[in-house]
Amino acid sequence: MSTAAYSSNTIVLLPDQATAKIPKKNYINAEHGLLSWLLTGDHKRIAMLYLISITFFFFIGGAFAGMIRLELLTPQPDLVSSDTYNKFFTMHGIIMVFLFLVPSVPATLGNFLMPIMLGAKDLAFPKINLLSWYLYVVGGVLILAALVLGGVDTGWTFTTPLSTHYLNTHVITAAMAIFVAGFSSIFTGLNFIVTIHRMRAPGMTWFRMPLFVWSHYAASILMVLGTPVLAITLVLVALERAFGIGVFDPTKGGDPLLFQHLFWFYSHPAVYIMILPGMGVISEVISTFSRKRVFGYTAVAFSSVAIALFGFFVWAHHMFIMGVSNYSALVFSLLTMLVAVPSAIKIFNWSFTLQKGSITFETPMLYAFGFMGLFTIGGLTGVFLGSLGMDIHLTETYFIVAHFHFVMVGGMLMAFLSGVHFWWPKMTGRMYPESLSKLAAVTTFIGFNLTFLPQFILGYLGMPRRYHAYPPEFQVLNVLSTAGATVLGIGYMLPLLYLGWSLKYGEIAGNNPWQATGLEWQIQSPPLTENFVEIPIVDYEAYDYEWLAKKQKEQVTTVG
Amino acid sequence: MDNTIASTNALDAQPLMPHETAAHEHEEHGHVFVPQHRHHFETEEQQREAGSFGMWLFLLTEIMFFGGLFFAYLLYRNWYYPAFAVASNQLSVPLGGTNTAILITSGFFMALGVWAAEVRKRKMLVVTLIFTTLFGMAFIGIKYDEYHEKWEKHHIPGAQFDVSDFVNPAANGITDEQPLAPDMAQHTQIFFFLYFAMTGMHALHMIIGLCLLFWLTWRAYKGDFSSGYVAPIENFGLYWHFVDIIWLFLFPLLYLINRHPLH
Amino acid sequence: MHISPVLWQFLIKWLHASALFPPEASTIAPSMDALYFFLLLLTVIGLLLVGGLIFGFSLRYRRSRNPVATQIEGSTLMEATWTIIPLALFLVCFVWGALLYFRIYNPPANSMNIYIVGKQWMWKAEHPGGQHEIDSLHIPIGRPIQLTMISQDVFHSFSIPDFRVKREVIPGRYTTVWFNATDVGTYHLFCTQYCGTQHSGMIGEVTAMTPGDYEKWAQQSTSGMSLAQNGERLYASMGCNACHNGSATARGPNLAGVYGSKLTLTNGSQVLVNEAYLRDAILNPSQHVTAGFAPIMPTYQGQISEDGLIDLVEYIKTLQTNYRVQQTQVTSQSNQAAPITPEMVKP
Amino acid sequence: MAHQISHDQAHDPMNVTNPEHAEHHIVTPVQYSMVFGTLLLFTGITVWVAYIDLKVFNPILALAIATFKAVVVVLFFMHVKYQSRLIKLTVACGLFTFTVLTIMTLSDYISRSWGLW
Repeated sequence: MSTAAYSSNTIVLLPDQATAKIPKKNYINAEHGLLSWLLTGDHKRIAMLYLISITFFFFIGGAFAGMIRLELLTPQPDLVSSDTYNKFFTMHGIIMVFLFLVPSVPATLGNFLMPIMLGAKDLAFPKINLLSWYLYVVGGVLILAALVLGGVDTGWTFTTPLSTHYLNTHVITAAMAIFVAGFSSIFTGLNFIVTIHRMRAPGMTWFRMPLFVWSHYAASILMVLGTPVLAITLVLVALERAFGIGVFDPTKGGDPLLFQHLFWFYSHPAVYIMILPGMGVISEVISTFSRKRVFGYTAVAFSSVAIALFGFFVWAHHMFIMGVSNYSALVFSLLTMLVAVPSAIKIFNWSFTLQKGSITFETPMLYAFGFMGLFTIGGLTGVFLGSLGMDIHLTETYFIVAHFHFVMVGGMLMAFLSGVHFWWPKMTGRMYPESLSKLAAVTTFIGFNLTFLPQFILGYLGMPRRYHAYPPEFQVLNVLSTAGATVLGIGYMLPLLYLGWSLKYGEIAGNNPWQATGLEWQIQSPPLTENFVEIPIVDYEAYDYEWLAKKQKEQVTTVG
Repeated sequence: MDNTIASTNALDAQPLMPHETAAHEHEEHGHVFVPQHRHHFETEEQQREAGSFGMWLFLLTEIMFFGGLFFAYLLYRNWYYPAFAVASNQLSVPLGGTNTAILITSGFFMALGVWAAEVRKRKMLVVTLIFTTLFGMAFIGIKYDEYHEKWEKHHIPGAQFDVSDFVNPAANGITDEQPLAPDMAQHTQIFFFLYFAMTGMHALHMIIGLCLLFWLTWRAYKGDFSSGYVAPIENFGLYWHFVDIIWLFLFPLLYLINRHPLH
Repeated sequence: MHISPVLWQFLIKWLHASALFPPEASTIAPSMDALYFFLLLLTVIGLLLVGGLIFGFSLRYRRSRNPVATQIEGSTLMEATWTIIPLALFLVCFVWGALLYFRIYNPPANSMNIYIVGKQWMWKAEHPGGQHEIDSLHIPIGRPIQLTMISQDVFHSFSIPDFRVKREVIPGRYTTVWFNATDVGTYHLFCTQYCGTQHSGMIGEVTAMTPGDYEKWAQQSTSGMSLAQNGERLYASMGCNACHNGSATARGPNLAGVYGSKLTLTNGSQVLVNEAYLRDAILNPSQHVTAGFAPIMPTYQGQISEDGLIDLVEYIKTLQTNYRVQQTQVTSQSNQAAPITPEMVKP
Repeated sequence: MAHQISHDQAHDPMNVTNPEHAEHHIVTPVQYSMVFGTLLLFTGITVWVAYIDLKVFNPILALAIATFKAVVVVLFFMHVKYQSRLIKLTVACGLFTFTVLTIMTLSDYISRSWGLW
């Protein structure tokens, strides 16, 4: 194992690290001018466009979260009026779910890395890829329009008949925004599936693909099959609102539960659309920083697919107390328990990837650890809610708020940041400041727990969600939560600052700063527009560190 | 099944070939060059299959898109069968039937068009595309006529929807219908809403398709598809046939619920 | 570490006000908490396991201690282990939860029924004795109480955390939930389903009293007319008895003793007549035509409020004998309610 | 869908048969015309059948005919008969998901009337 030892000990000695400099020709300086970005077909540039727009909306959504926490600092409704407050949490929900979480990892990291990981020059349909970014932007603009015109206060779930007959805010605008944004994610998913099936380099068999690709594959299937149902549902809501017809209106013979069935048929799989890509990131990071093949590669790969499959069978667990027949509640609860298993499999496989590894603790790894911890809590509290009896008391309280924030923020956002830090050198060619980013990671972790752990207790005490004012005995916990939110906010601001800084002043990264095995690390960073000088022939398994060691030994000897 | 044995030359850019041979073959004749061939595809074959697979995935989303509507229809039809039966009898079978025939014909010409493109007959292709367009437009025309009739009968859901035809058919010159109880009559509105939602969505797809057809016809006329590059025609064909299929289901579900006398 | 005096006061206040868990004030609460603690235990164990693995491996196999990674493919045995064990545990949670769910949503037969009407943004409670309350609910302890709930507009959700019960209040449909309060006291009543502007204002107080106190309260706060009597008035004024007059030649079926019976409809189907059926038969009569009658009854959709419907339903429930029906006709002529008969004012 | 495909790969590492690939096959106008005829014929049949009273079988028959026509269109007009296994799976996948939507949701509506709740 001397070779392995050599490679893993001597990062700095390696040629491309020692003489690292930003390559003269790369996708960033290939063309110049704003237009060359806005009309680009290059998946890497589109990924960058996405990264910027997503960050923009993330901070808008975050601002709303901040306002919500601020209002909840005191029991009285003193900061803003009830209507304003309702608009706040609605906007927070819509923006964070449809404009941040759904496209977050797939559209940025996925867009950037998928073709490279498969050894392709680009996604299958570059124009459609660009189109989906423009659709995203249109959706975002519509949301902002709804916001400027006076906001929406349906809650992100658009529950009928409230949204169709009892509100006078800009529901239709918001619905159309989500409709458009939905098609953006459909096209992204479609592009990924085709790329994975059709664009793999010679030798890149299904079981040589990085797990990042596998999880994106699963997520894409959900995007393609789930999103259109949401689209048509929102169209129906808009029509019913516009013409006052009653498909969802009980007084006219419609069934309001039909809306919820159709809505959650997408919106539950959507949860997996959001989390699966994050899981992919974690697989890459954990493996890289413990210099070890992911434990039980096939199990992890198939668990992604299993999640995608079961994901379609459990949506009604959002409606246990909403008047679905209790028999079907029984069925859905059982299936919900089944879908929890693949996640458990993943968690344990990641844990055992560490075993006998050679672990270092760079920032992405810290975020990854954060993900595993928080996602474990998020997942297990999901079992609380999946268990029928418990759900009666917990649903529609802060417990459920805490639960999905643990999965979405504690899970997905941690994964997103982990991924951004991990591939930042590849995307920009420069390193981020290590110590500062470690600080950010820790801050985020602490802030997050301080924000959302109290909400579990609040939930069990019975504090309902979406409450503008609350009984005074809940105040202490809310104060804690708000305090945590402040810390969390700082934790999210830091990366924005130092990553921006590193664009110019960060040290040169070189091709493979982490000594990772993925194809993306074998090419220059930032990559060429074509990604590869010539299409690679893949003759090694995924996460094959011996192969890497051998390759580098040769390099060193040739360079001398 | 002639699709199982795949040829092993590099032209169909198989991801999973024995590596070395793959490598060499790539060197030899990796890049056949034709104008419409995008740089990031290894071969045109790969591009073609990618294209059609992409189109199929898109149709997949379309299935689910209409799926929501079809489910709503299924549910309310079972809940309010009498209303649905009577309301559907207000639709004209001759018009609907003609439209079905027209759409099938249009689809037939589309299929011929694909063939014409495959065998590189430029004139033939242009002609078939034009026929496809004409029949498509005829369909839309008849649909408009039907909608217009509904408008005059106040059968369009919303503010000015009027149930008198169903509460008291005889008075409105509808002789062959039993009157509905007022509460049930109200539910005809749900039928008509679903009718307009489903056929409307379908018509929308048709119109989009027609716009594309104009464009394709123009390109076909310029001879873009006479050199063996058939992907756009093929994929549009898939879309057009899918729209046909939707109608094949809409016709019996909406027009033929209960044409035999009620019991 | 140093805690700011402000925060400290908060802590004190909170620890006095309520602890980490809400009080157990109903017979369901203890079993709910039992399941909760079980799940909590599960979570803690899982967390410790994962955390332990991460930290343990991180320490043992950190770069400085273990410079060379040993590649491991994986192990089917271990995969099986952490597939089967979690699955088994989750299934336990499923069964346990299901049992609890069925218990909470199946009211015992002997329970006392109170109607709840939710509307933007208030709760109306209607006791059989004709006591009406707004945003508050008085109940006796020590006996099962069933709530029959319906919404006039949008989805609401009726939640009493200290009783561990909650149920969606749906427009156009009765839903039920039940509880058996154990301790005297006042408890929070929340609307937990977002229902528009004043959602957070749609709260109230549940006052659990000893049966004796409840009797007293019922006496004081009765409106003098029981639900059934209101229903009788409505029944007369809407002219229901024009058809449902119990005579042999009546155009509508006789309603005496119809409640709780099994009806055969024109389409041949058998239905059990309960509150929900009666309500729906008034609003959508043509879907509930009793065999042997013509579908001539007009719909009362939008003409009777949910309260009115409740009154009617309660009245029809009291129509045990044909005599009562005849009496109603008299009432409708000499437009005054029948004298309160003891069996009607049920506390 | 993914499951299936990856299984094929798994059993077949050297990938002698590639389920994702099919030779380009050209359907002749003759076939198209036959299909065309069939479709028109069955359109007629479905209308004719609708006017006969078959009780519950009316909708069933109508749907059966519609499905048959759809299948014909898919197989020949849309060339699926000559497409790779991947495309066939894709089509199946769509129908499968729609079935899930229908069955699972109906499970609620049907069992609501079973009493107790």
